[in-house]
Amino acid sequence: MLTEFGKIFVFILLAVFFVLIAFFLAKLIRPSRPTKEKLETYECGENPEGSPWVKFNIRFYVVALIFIIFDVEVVLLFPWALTYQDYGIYGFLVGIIFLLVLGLGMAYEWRKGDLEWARPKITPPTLKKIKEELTEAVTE
Amino acid sequence: MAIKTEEMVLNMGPQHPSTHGVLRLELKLSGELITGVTPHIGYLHRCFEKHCEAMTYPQVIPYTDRMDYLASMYNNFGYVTAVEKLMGIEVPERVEYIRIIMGELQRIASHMVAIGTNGLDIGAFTPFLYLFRDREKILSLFEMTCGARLLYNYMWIGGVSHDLHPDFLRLTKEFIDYFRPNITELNNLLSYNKIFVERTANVGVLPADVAINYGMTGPNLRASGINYDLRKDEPYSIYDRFDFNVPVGEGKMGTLGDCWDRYYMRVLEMEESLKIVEQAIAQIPDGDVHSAIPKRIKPPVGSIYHRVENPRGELGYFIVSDGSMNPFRVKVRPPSFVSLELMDELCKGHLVSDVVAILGSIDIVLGEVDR
Amino acid sequence: MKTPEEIFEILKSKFGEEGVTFTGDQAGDPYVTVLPEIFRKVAVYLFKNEDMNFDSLMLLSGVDDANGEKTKDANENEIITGGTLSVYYNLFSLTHRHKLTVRVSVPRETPEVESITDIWRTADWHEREAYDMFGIIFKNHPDLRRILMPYDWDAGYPLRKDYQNPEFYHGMKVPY
Amino acid sequence: MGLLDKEFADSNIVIAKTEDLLNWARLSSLWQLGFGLACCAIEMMATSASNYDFDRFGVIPRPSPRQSDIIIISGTVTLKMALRIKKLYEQMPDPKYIISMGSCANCGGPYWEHGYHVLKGVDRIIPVDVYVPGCPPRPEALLEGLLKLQDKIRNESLTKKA
Repeated sequence: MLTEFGKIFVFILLAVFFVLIAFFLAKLIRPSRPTKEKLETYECGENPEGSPWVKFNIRFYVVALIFIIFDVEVVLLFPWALTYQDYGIYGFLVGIIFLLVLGLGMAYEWRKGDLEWARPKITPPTLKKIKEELTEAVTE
Repeated sequence: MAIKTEEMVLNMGPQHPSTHGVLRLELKLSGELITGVTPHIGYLHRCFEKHCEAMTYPQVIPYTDRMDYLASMYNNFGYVTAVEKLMGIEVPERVEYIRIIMGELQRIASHMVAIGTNGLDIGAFTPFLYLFRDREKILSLFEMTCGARLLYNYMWIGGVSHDLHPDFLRLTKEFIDYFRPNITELNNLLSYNKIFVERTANVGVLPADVAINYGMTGPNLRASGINYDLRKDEPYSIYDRFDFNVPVGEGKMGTLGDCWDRYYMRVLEMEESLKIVEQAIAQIPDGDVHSAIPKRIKPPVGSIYHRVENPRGELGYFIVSDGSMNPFRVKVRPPSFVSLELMDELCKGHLVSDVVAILGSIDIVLGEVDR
Repeated sequence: MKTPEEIFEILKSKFGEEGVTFTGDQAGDPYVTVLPEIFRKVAVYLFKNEDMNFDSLMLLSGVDDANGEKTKDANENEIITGGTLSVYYNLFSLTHRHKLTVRVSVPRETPEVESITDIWRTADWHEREAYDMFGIIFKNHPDLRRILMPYDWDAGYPLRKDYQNPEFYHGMKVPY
Repeated sequence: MGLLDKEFADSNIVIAKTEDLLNWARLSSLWQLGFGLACCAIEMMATSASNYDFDRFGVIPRPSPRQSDIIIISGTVTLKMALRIKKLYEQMPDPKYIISMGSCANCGGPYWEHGYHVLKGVDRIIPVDVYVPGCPPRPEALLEGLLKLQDKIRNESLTKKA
């Protein structure tokens, strides 16, 4: 007979199977006429210059890192949340200690300012001075 | 120590939902903040000035419609009064009143599109639909008099093409009573809406002296606190007979001269235009509209610069005539062309989404920018 | 509030008789013709002087005077040689509410005018457009490129009176 | 299209039915590339606004060519813009359709004689399906143009043309 894990495996197989059917049917029906220009990157109608792989600001990496930390934390809390009643007060305390340690990490990041996002620094435009040297060149 | 990052160049190109036509903005970004904007224009350059040199004076009028296609009545108005001033033609009273009524109705219709698309770019879809529904009423008024919805070729040199429809005045009165409460409805819907104010207040602040030096005019200049309106300070035609006040920015929702002020100027100007049309309807005399149209239009040799208060700002026509049937040279001063130069200064340090709000607030029309 | 005649008198007294001439007999508004050599000084003076205070440049327009002699070239279309290209500046003062039109004429073969972009910021694009349409070169302009025509348009300057349409542009037929 | 595209010599009951289904699905959800050039774009906006609703025919403006089926060339095509329009047309996925709105897009319109920078008609660079005359055409004219295009799509066929 199928074990519990067998049932999950059949479930996964069915899911993958449905997705493949949808893709194959679409491939069957839709016209496909790939041309060079069609496969170029779309840039509002302009010719794309330079590669999009540009080293952009570091703060995006920091945010991604913080997200992963707390995402993993949530994943670890799920099994704990289901079973902590069976182990009485000690099971509960284990989770609380885990949360406290991660709360400490959160406080450290907050204090260090990693959670701050770049606010627009709006300086209203000012009038630039007339280039004096241009007029002097003419007068003498 | 800041790690050296390359500036990403983002192309807000000719095909973009919120560039109000075919305008390409090259944004230099560091992270999300903008360090520089270079507008590239010319995607709608339709050689207006070359056409003026090849056509006679009256033939140029349909081409002036197609320059600022949201305020074509006022383009005709500017060109026609410039040629009349050059030739010294006196226009009958009734024509003056008709031109004022048509011009002010066109200002309301143009501000409706400006406010509608400005709200649309920031995400408010309903005001766009309400305003376009009301705009259809004005367009049907125009269609009743001169047969066209958007580009009219209505104002001729020395008169207008058709006299008013018998019940035009009654329908315009009905429109005024219908539209006045709608403006307060628009205010409650959009002007004081928390999200709209948050997106536009303190964004794209334009100080007064920079505005003057950059040649900004119209609602964009008055939003920076300068009380300068051609209809009041240099009254052309018969604007001095009507009493209306000129709204000037006070920085109610943020600093003076920000996007919200420029937007709010247009809302107040719609109310003022309603007042002007109301008074013009009451005082309009009778008369023949074709009496002063000369048979052959050959202005004397000379040059003239005449400017009128277009809904977008000061629209000027510089006409050089060499005494022949065709203008020797017509140069147009489009208000949108001038206000677009400020994009680089206004957008520095803002976020990319603020560029959309700023572009919507200075209200440009690409047909006029590229001519 | 000064009339153009009064302003001309002041300019004549300051910059000398031969540098500044006045034309007021035609229809429309009168204008002051300034020699290209001293135009930059006149512009700075008009901008900075207290009782002149022209703080806003309304319009800068290039005009092809087409006053050279017309010759027929190989395939019988007209070529104008000699003559001048002129640039008209319409200045306005918001404080004193007075206007002035200044004209600068430069020879057609070497059309060079001083740029005034750093005095009136709005002149930047107007000058680029005058360059794009007439080929008038503005010295010390921050970035003088074509503004309305495509950047790689090499068939000359469209608004000149003797402009000929190119046959093709990127494989697209230009004339009808 | 993939395996079935234009592979069959003649038509039969099975293919006829799938054709109707496909054509009906395509014509009733023509997604428009949100893109206007000049004065006709204002009339196109008026058509998609409340009085002459475009949405009831399934025409929704989409920002990028990757998700749109139809491009309405509304306005004057200048030479500088023509190269971009060609690229946009190429970057739209097949089956794609084109409505050329207004006399400027049809044949250069009022700028045909002295427009040194105007392309005399958009059909010189991309194949146009429906021409809508007028300068600018009324919203009803644009709607009629759309209905003409829908009729054209209704009669499309999977089989290889003889």
